Amino acid sequence: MAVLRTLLYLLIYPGILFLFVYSTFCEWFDRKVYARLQNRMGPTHTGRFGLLQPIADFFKLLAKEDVVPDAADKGLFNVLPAVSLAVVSTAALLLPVWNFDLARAGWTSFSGDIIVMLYLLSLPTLILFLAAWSSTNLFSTIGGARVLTMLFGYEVPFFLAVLSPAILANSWRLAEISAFYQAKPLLLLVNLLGFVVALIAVQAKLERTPFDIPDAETEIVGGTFTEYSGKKLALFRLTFDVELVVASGLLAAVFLGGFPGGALIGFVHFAAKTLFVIFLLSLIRALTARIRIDQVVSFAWKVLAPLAVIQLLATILLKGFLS
Amino acid sequence: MSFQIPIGPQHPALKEPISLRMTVDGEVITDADIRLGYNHRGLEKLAEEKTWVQNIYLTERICGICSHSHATCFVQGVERLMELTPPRRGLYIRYLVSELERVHSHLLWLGVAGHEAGFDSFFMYTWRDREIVMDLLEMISGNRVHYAMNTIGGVRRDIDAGQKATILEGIATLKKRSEYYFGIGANEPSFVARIAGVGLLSKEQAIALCAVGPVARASGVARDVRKEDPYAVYDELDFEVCTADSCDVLARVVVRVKELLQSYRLIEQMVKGLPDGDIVVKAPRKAKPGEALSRYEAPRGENTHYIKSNGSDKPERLKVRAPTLANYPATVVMLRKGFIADIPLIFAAIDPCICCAERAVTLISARSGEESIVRMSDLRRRALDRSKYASVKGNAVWPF
Amino acid sequence: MSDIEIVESLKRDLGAKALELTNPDRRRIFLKVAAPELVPTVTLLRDKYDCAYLATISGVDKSEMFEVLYHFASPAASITVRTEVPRSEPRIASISAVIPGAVFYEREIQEMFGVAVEGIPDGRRLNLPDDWPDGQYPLRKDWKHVRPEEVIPGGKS
Amino acid sequence: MRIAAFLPELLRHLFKKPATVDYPFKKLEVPKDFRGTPYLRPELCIVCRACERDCPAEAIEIAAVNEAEKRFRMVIHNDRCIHCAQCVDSCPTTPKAMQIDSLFEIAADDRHKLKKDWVYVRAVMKPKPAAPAAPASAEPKV
Repeated sequence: MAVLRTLLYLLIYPGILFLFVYSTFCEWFDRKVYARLQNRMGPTHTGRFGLLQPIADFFKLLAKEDVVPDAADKGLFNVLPAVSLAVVSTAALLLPVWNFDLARAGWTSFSGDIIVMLYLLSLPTLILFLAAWSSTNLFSTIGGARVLTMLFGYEVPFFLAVLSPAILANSWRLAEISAFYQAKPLLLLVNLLGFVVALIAVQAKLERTPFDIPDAETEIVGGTFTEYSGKKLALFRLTFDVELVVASGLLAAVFLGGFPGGALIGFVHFAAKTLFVIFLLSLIRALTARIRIDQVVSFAWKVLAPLAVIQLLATILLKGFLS
Repeated sequence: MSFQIPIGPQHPALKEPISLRMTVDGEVITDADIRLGYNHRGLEKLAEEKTWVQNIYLTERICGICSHSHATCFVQGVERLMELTPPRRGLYIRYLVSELERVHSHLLWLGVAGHEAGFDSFFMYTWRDREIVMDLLEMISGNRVHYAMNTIGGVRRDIDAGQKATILEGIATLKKRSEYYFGIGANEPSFVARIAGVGLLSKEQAIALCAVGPVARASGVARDVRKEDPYAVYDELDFEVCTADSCDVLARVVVRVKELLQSYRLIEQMVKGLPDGDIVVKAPRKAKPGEALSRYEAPRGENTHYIKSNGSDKPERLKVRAPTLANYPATVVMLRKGFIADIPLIFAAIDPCICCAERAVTLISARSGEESIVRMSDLRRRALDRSKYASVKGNAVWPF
Repeated sequence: MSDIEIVESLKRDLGAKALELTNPDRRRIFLKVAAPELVPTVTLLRDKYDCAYLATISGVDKSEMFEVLYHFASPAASITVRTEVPRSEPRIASISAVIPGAVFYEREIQEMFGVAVEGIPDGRRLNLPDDWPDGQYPLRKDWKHVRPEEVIPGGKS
Repeated sequence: MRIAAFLPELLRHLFKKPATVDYPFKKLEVPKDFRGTPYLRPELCIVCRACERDCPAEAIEIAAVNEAEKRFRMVIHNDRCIHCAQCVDSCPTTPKAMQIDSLFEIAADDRHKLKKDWVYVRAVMKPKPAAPAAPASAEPKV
């Protein structure tokens, strides 16, 4: 029975199948909002309101010819898309929407799971760099270098911003952090600055405008994905979709008060809050132009990092004041 | 680490094939080289085999965006050779279309600049509003791209009172929108960060390298054929030559937006002052022997056509100089010391319109970095080999 | 300066070197010089007549001779300098030292008419492909393009 | 410089009708003077060959089928046509024997399908001389 339960958990809900459906829905939402902000239609014809368009795109890519360049490091090149999808799916299992039971810490909810989550969210970036490097294309190589350069910019502010609510809640477990803020919703306002910093950092992590520098198509063709095609590209795209869900879920859990109310109402909270975060991310995407790599790094260190530090200081001071 | 990256002949930032060879050191460009010829159609040779009338449409097809410019430039020259004076109403309509074309071209460019900088919302909105002027052009001429308004001795289609009102209405909307977009372009921090101080071309360099059009004007060179050599109706109209002094891509944006506003003024003057009368005079089939040099300010800069006639119904020689060719030497200078990320913006800032041809493809081997020139036949053979190795899927069948 | 003043001034400056000086149209001046006088004339035009802007260089095949025309423009007038080189020995001096922007047009003249430009800093082909045979100059009148029979791919033949 | 300068405009359009048209399902109207595909009204053609001579793309071909019967064959190669409508301007008859329609979805999967031909007897010119080849705008008849 336990085995069956675990299998169900991994494969159906909230495992692969659910993640696939929900992340493609989120992609549809993102695309539709982005299109509407630009006075366009967005996906329209596949399914009702074009809801099935991301799934159709996914299967279309699966059916396409899969080209592996002669000069590529074949082992890495082939295996990395699957690894990156596995990593972000694992991160998804740690979200406190399916494991909200505070009393029972299990293998998907334990003290320190927020650190594991941050670690798992950093991994796809490194995988992208490896993927770019192993395809040995000039444009990919430049893209890979840009991925790493950017990582050094946004990662520190992101960590600082996400950890300060945890410090205030005095816990390293996502479910407990959520529960803390559900009990004292007013304290959420303290973390507003951190939320903004984390939002911008997530935008950079997901490589969306203004931080789509590693795959800026007008500059370096496909950037990191130049040589990827067919199934592997489909997996990478799915990775980004799942990462979008996980990152917005993480922000919602930490900054927006989590998902109270058990499995069902909690899920409604989850959907509403992630879509809200995705809407904000789409808005940022529509509002800005792509900036240059040197500007990203200087922006991250001159603006984002100090803001995150201020947030951290404020949190620590408040914590001392409260106790 | 210094290496070469090929931008083009096929590249997402380029709408037409051209090869830019960049030597980069990390993210910084140390040297640039331009290779042309991917779009060469032998047009000047072909023009010698076509009659004057046929050549109007041939020159119109030199470029898609500034189709009216080349045809007008050619027709101006031929009218000089044939000693024709087109009726004033015809001239007004001809240059009305050319100003509308300038509006459409500059709005198009503004959108492209936004897209090259990754500012897709800006691109979508400017192009949405560009539809207004496209609709006006469609209403006047019947088609969106090749207006085919010119004929030797005048224009082919007249405009009526209702159309005049529609044009004025559309221009009023566009004026408001252009001012708004100028505000956005000059205020959005991420966009300004990308275009300010990028692609510098000093005034001295612009003069020495014979830059034309908005590129020259953005470097402070007030070179505009409409003022220098006012052809046809331009000496009767009131407008200013727009220049900027900051010499970068931002200056080119500023110049183009200012020119948009000047064009709206010109269009209003032309529509309101449209004289009565015929729109065309009958043209002979043959031109007297002689030569004419026709200059015209296209949206991208000066068009120069040198036309030589030998007395027959075909030109002896037609030399076409499109503005983009004049701006290439300046582009190489602008690209140096820039970032890789600036390549599309700097290159787009000259509003390139590429027309030239080559039947060889340059491949860079990923392993050795060696370059090899592959002839078209070899390439075709390779493609055939490739299809042999690929699994046989049979003929593609349309699933529905 | 009006057209007539420019023509008079050019006559004074060039004297007998100006083989032909016409003003067929408003703001159009055509000046003919011998090939060896080209670079000094261009320098004079640039320095005294504000003709730093070279619009283009065109060539015309006149069977015995090649005519090479340099279309300059100043704010006052468009001055075209024409010169002729014999078909048997087509060579001309480069003006790129005086007008740096002339290189592209000189490359074009070189490949299209086979007029060798001496002293050009970058003598590669401009438009023609790399595998274009040597000695074929498409804009010469004796170079004929035979249009191949139209073959429509696919469908019934 | 303003942060998020574009924000009001974007949010204003969030719930507005999109500016784009759902093309293959909905179509915009074609303008009055649209230059579509040329076609011949054979009963009017006097075989002056003005259109053949002026066509920039050499898309019009007129050949005699039977000289004695004054029977001719005109082929319009629509795969070469550049839709400039010069043939309509050049046509000296009134009403014009060359006409353009306003169809624009004219793609075909075979270039042969685009070629149109007419075999007809030459029309006799009316006693009144034809109007001069003034390039007045020709009304397309659909």
